[in-house]
Amino acid sequence: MIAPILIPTLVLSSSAFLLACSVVLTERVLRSKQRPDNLITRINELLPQTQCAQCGYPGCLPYAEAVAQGESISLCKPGGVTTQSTLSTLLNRSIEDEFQSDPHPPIARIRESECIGCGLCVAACPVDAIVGAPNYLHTVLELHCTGCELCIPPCPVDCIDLVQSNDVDRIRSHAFSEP
Amino acid sequence: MPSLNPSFTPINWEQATPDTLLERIAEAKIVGMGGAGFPTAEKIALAQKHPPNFVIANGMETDPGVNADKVLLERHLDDVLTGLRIVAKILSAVQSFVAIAHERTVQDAQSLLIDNETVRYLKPTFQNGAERELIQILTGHVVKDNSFPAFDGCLVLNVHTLFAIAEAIAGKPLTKRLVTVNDETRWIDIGTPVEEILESRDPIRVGCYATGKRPRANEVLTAKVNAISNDKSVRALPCIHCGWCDEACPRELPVESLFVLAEQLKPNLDVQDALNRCNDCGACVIACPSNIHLLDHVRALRQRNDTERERISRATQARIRFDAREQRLRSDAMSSDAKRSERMQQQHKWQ
Amino acid sequence: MFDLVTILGGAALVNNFVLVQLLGLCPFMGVSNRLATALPMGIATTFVITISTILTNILNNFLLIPYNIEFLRLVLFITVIASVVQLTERYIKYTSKLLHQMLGIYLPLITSNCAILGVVLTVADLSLIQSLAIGIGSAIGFTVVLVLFSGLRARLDEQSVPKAFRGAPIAFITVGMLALGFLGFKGMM
Amino acid sequence: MAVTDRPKFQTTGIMVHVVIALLPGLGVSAWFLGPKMLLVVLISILVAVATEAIGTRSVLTLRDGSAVVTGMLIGLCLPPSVAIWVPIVASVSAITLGKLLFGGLGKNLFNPAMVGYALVLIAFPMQLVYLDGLTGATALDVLKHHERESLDQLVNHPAFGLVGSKHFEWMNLAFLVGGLYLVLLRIVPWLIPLSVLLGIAVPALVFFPLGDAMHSFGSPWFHLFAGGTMLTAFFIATDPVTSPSTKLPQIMYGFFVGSVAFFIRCFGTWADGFAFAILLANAFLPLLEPKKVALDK
Repeated sequence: MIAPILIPTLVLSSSAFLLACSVVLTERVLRSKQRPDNLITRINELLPQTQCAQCGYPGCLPYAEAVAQGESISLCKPGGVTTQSTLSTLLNRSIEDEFQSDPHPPIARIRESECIGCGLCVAACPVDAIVGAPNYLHTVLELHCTGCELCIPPCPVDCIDLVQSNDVDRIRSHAFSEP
Repeated sequence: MPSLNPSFTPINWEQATPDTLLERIAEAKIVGMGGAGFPTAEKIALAQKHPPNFVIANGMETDPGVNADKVLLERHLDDVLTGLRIVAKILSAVQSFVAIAHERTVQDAQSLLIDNETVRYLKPTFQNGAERELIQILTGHVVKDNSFPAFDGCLVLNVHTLFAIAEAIAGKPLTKRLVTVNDETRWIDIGTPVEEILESRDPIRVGCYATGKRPRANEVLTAKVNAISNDKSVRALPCIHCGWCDEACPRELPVESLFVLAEQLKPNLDVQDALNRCNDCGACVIACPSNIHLLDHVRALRQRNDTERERISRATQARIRFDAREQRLRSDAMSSDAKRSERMQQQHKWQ
Repeated sequence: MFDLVTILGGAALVNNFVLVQLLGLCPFMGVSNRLATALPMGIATTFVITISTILTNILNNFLLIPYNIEFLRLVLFITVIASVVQLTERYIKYTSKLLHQMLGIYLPLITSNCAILGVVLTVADLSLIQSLAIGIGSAIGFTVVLVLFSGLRARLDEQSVPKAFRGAPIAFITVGMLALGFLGFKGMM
Repeated sequence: MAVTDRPKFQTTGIMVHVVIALLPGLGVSAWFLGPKMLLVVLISILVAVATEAIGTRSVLTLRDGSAVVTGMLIGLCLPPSVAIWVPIVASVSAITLGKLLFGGLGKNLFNPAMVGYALVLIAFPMQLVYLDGLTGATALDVLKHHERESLDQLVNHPAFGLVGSKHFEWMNLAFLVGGLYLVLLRIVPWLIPLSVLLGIAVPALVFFPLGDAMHSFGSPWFHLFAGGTMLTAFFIATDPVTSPSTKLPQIMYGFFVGSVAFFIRCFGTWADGFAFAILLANAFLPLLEPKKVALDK
């Protein structure tokens, strides 16, 4: 009498249980044999490496790790449209809000007459692009500055401002040289 | 016309020393008139440092519809040859060649030759017109991709440049040149605004319709321009993927797929080697049945790739400096901890 | 042996379940914009179909029919398919994180791919060999059409398509024309 | 002057030459199938041109002449016995679905003429069965449906002419002449027609001895000069937009078209499979020639 109810429930529950065990088992086996994956390094390579933390993460590598976990790909302002499109091509994600990026990223420049040589900006610069002896005027190495604006807040006399750099002189510097 | 610079006195090039000749060429500010516009004096000086030298007069006009060189060779063949001998004298060249694309002028030149000069007729295909291929055909020497002909001692000068050299030595500065304007060739003063030379509704191209570029705002005629022509690509039809541009390209580049990539307005770095091999000869533009100016697209793609490579090199530099700074901060922190713990032990010992 | 091959070919081409029976269209449209996602998806689906056809066939012939509890067929088969899909998803996650990112939601979505349930239900009563032939044939058909379609969409120039037809509409029209082509095989088997 | 061995053609020039090359075939088929064929062709051309003009809201795009060629091909494919509205439907769908929705000339993925023809063939099969232009139904149909009779009985069936089907062998000959004209002018790559004809001749050679007295697959000569072989090989398969432009893909593309058409003719239900073969080959094109496509764009 109870057979028509008992058998189906038994069959269903046992097969479901068996299948679940096989899934969990294979997952444990796979996780143990997991080979290191280079997804995070590949994402990091696409980022402009300004280490400017404008995306809310302390640097480009943390942002790359976040993107690998599913973070939005439109937070990198210096990278702008190019970084956004390369990330969307790599991760096959559609771009929600397309934003404009200026072709020439801004560069920090110290108004040397007002610089008191306190050196606070040197510590703040993520790529060591500011040089100067203590109590003497400091200056920004234009070739290496990424325009991350991290040196502006710590400056007590606020003598750093952002200027448009044009890349022409940079590119021409190594345009034609004897091999 | 009074010569602008009183010290531009004519020199008798047979007696003059190579240095005075070279100095006069530099003074006359002569630039390559074949299309590149590189300062000739500098090019000769570079070649001088790498003997043995070969001098080649390039009369191979492969641009379609342009016959500025042809007309010059018909009227001033002797001046061109004197210019060739001047350069040969400066470089004390081993052998000098004249490559011409029109049989008739080859016969006339034959009679005027002296000992170490040879004249060769070459079919005006894009292969024969390019500088490196010309050197290989005439001297058998292959210029490696990453080096320039001048570093291998080969000097290829356009016939117009040689004519300008002869004129400069004879005291006349370089003020005008032969330009083909819609299939009629005339002397035009260098510096005349480009719009005035060819009044036409259609937009124009500085240079022939295939290799020429669109004029910048109020551009003036420079020495390196050999033609002004109407821009046929205005009435361009969409690409029908017929593949004729691939067949026409002398360097067998995948022009059609370059065009597909260029149309996406995005940089694409994995076609960079093909872009480097393209020498802007314009054969694809001529072959395209839909009048698409493929060279514009290839140049735009090359420009986008350059900015993209610049951006990537800046990014890698920034990453290297960032990693170095992180490493330095970590080691400073560790060394200061080590010193502090050492002082603590010192303190401990004293108590 | 020859008729097995014709069955396989027939399932792949003649009644291809994407273009002729119009099954499994949602993963088909979602994943096919790039070859780099279409091919792995095709292979994953082939793997899922093969394994689940074998399991369901065995379950059906040795468990459901003897105890005549065929009504359980639908529920049981879905659990089998779901667990096989979980297997593939785990495998892909631990071998290539990038592929896992690229496929995104469409990987677990294979469970809801009506084509797989369709195939499994139709071949449940046949012998194991025949059901395998039809299963693998239809999976190969799915992969072939998916790869073809991703090639076509890559060639489609979104910019020149009229604004109203960009994206899905033009993709559906292209699928329609692909189906036109496949109708040529009608009646071959 | 730069030396390129191909005479300089504009796209308009190409289409004019294609139309000229089609004229002999048109003349012969009008001669055999009756003047109504001319009417059908004319209607398809006019409708195609009108749809393109309305679709792009400008007469400018007509100067490339592709609408005329598409209309003409559709007219030649449709049988003369067809109702008047059929070529209209075929041409309208060919131009709108086949070309304009993809973005006009050069952007379409499938051959517009074949899209229009296949659509009509599937939607209104009854219209296109009887004496069909492209499918050359007479001989091919006879071959498919009269399997019982032995081969020699077949041969003297009224539908069979000298080598191929009665009228269509001459039509195919005319298209062959027109096609060679295009090949000599280097407008059409010679590799595609050659490989299409090979694609149909080789399987025919293989299968012909297999066909026993009961069911003959037809000799290679028969298949070469029956139905729309020559028309497809020289005019439809060589449409530059939907055919490869490099050597090896052209061979594969042509052979694929020929062989699929042969198998549909012998095993499928359709009398002549060229329309479907072309559509399938167009679908394979991005994989045959990935270089023309930014696959991971």
